[in-house]
Amino acid sequence: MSDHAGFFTSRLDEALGWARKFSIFQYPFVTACCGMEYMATACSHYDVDRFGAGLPRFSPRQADVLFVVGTISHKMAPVLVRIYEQMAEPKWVVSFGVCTCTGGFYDNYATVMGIDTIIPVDVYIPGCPPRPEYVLDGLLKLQAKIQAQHSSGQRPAAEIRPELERPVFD
Amino acid sequence: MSEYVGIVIFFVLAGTVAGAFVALGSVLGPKKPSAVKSEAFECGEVAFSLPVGHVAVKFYLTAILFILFDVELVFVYPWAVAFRGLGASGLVEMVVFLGILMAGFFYAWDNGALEWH
Amino acid sequence: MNAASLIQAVKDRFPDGVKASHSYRGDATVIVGREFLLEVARTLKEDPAFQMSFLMDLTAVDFSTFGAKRSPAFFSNSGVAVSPSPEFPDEDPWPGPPVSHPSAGAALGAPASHPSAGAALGAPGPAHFVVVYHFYSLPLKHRLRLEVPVEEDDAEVDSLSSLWAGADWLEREVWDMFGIRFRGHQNLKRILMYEGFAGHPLRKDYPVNKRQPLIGPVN
Amino acid sequence: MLLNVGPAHPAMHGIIRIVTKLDGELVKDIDVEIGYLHRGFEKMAETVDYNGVIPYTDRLNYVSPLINNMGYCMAVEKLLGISVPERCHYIRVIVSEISRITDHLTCVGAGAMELGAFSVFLYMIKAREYLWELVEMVTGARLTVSYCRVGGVKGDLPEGFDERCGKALQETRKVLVESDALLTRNRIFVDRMSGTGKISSEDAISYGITGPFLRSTGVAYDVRKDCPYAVYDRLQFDVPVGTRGDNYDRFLVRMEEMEQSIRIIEQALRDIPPGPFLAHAETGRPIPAAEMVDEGKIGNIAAIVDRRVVTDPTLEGAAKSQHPNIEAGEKRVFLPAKEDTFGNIEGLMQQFKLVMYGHGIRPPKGEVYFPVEGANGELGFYIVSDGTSSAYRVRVRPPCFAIMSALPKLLIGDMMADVTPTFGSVNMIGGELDR
Repeated sequence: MSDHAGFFTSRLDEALGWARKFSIFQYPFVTACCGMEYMATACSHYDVDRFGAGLPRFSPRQADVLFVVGTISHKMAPVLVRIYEQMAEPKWVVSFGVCTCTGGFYDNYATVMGIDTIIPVDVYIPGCPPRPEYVLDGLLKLQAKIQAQHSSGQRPAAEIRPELERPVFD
Repeated sequence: MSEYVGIVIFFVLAGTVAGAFVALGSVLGPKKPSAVKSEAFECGEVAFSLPVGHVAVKFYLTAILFILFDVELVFVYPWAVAFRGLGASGLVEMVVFLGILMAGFFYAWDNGALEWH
Repeated sequence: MNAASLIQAVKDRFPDGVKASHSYRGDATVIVGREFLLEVARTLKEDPAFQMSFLMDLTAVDFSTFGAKRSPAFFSNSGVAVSPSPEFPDEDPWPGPPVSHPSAGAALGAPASHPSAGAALGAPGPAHFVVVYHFYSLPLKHRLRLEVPVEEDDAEVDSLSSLWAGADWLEREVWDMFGIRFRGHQNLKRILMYEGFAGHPLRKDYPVNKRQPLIGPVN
Repeated sequence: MLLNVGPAHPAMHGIIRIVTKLDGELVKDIDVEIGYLHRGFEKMAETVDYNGVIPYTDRLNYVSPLINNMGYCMAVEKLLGISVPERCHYIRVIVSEISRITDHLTCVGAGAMELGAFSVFLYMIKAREYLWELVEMVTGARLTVSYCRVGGVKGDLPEGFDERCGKALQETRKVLVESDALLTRNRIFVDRMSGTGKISSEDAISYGITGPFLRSTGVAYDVRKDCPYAVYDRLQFDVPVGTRGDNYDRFLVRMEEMEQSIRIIEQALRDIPPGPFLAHAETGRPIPAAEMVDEGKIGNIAAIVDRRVVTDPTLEGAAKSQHPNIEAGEKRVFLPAKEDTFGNIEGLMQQFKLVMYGHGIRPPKGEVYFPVEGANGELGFYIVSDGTSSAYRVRVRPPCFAIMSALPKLLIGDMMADVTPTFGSVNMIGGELDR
């Protein structure tokens, strides 16, 4: 019986994964220079709409994927966490650009060194700014992840990076 | 009786499709309610005050004017469908009806009800 | 009018206000005592000879570690910071950072002594902070830089927001980044950093990556 | 009612928070809060050496990065007291004007999109793609270019740049004509834009506003005309000036400025002093570098012993002969050509002295302010140097900081819906505003 049910639920998972994968409503949390490259990716030349992810929704209630685009400073971090928590399940996070992956070359008092220290991230797109082709590749990786996900949408617990002590030099 | 079957089928179809979407969404979508999620979304900040309490009267005025002139269309549609059968008298009645309506509109316009400030 | 005549005009107008002046690389610069600032700014704005219509920029410089040897690179364990002397000989050298005169009883005409590193307390030594104003006159098309030396203990200068509305935010940023107060400013609070941030990041004694996160780990 | 048009808002370009006191739809009072993208540019500029600051300057006004590069490099050159060869001035003017056009395209396109004209946004971003391909051809990157160097530029204009530039500018003109037809006499666009966000020229000057914002109020102040730098005094272009100082005038001023920038580029391309793109053919029979390597591998030394190796002048490193066209001929400032660095000991020493930590460019002690006409106004760099290899203090005068401080004066009295077009025409760029 269980494999019969298993057959049924796995078929359902695949159908759900397929439906979610090609109808990504993205919340572009744009702050800095990567926003220009995000514009170029979303517009007609590199067209993100070919992958079904063309509709930006500026409210976390209607968005599936949170595109964190551009440097997140410590003043912006609480806003980002609040918006992430207000997003409806199932939700994913894409960290767009090296400033969101690891803080980039702004290793100073003002910048959050990587947003995965404050919210769980699914796909990292490095690059400063990443070329539109990187972004589309990142999107494909996200879609593969969505397809392979269990229908209940729960994700592996986000591994927050180990506490690494850094030399404080003036 | 027979011509109403079309309408019934139309409503049944609409109901099932809409209901299916809502049901599938609520059944299959995972739900994780949390305190922050239920708060109002105000661009990532804590909302000062929910827009409860008094609202400027201008909104109400504009809404009423809209309803007034929009609902009249409900009467124009059946008239337009049965236009052939009504002949000239139907046309005159509609012109009179719309005339009264336009008089009301010009009065409101003249009084500045449409201006915002 | 060119740099020299501009400086001369300001000097004639304020003989005791102007402490020193130079036009290094053609930028007319006048160093003014803190108590004359508002007066000088008002004349620069209203006097037909200057007509400084724009307050282009208002910033501050922390000269506390000027000329001190640089700390060795974090990857070099030799402990010696290699900083060979500048290779560009300079025919008209820059007269060094503005010298601050002890506010109590400004020594009249104190010699603009070359900035000795360890200035004795009270003796005119390089100022800890210098507030720098850049003016531009639209009709007369000339630029002037005004420098006001300020000490660390009472870092306070008159606010120019009554003369130029643009000064309001610029002064808030200098307060946020350097901790220099502006007398007469309406709401002098932080503009770039968040309220909970302790310290002023652009000071030389504030380490580059000392973080005070609102949320999340300190790394 | 107190409404929070917060940082995460599409109209606020993601990083400004406006707390508005509303009476129905009218904006009674506004409190602007910035600093959400403060990344500590001025603190980082004190930790890296003079050439290391250039990547940080790209990210100041990231819509027109080349203008920031040029501004910073010219300020350091003024501090050093060196001047750049003729051809390099022309190259700087050309790429700065291309960058200015991309800035205006993005600003006007985003402004129109926020008013619902989405197709104009798509056309303008398409035109921007053509220009970015041009910039990528010259500098190697689309946005964070780091093309300029203290004392010159990274590489000469590549071969075939003129045709590609002509084609791209023609496409841009076509898009400008289309957008002009779509927007300028469009009833909705004109009603939304004219009359909102008004500011008088006295207020603008008092706030320190410069650039298209000031020119739309009727004051013809342009740094390229008033204090000309590079070769702007030799080029003919005029400064568009508005009258009423509202959003519509700013839109017209920006559209006209794009036209002027195209004119500047064409003039500059016409009379740029000719410098050979590739190595001179007559001094030694040129052979492409790859071929030379293959010949060497199979031991055919005789075929390559007296040949002159030819490398692509831009990305693989500048060919030695045309290097002097683009650098100030100052050994203590500009990196030697790749052939010299690996060819002779002097080149290697020059490279070492410029690259090693603690060495690098060491200007004399001094302070310098150099204004440049950025896309939003006067972009000034104030540099204080203490003789070591890293700047003691680098201060950027951000043009849109002054405009943002005038935001309450622009928005109070307008309706809530007018906040979006006004904010679109302020063209606030986070990197430049919060540095």
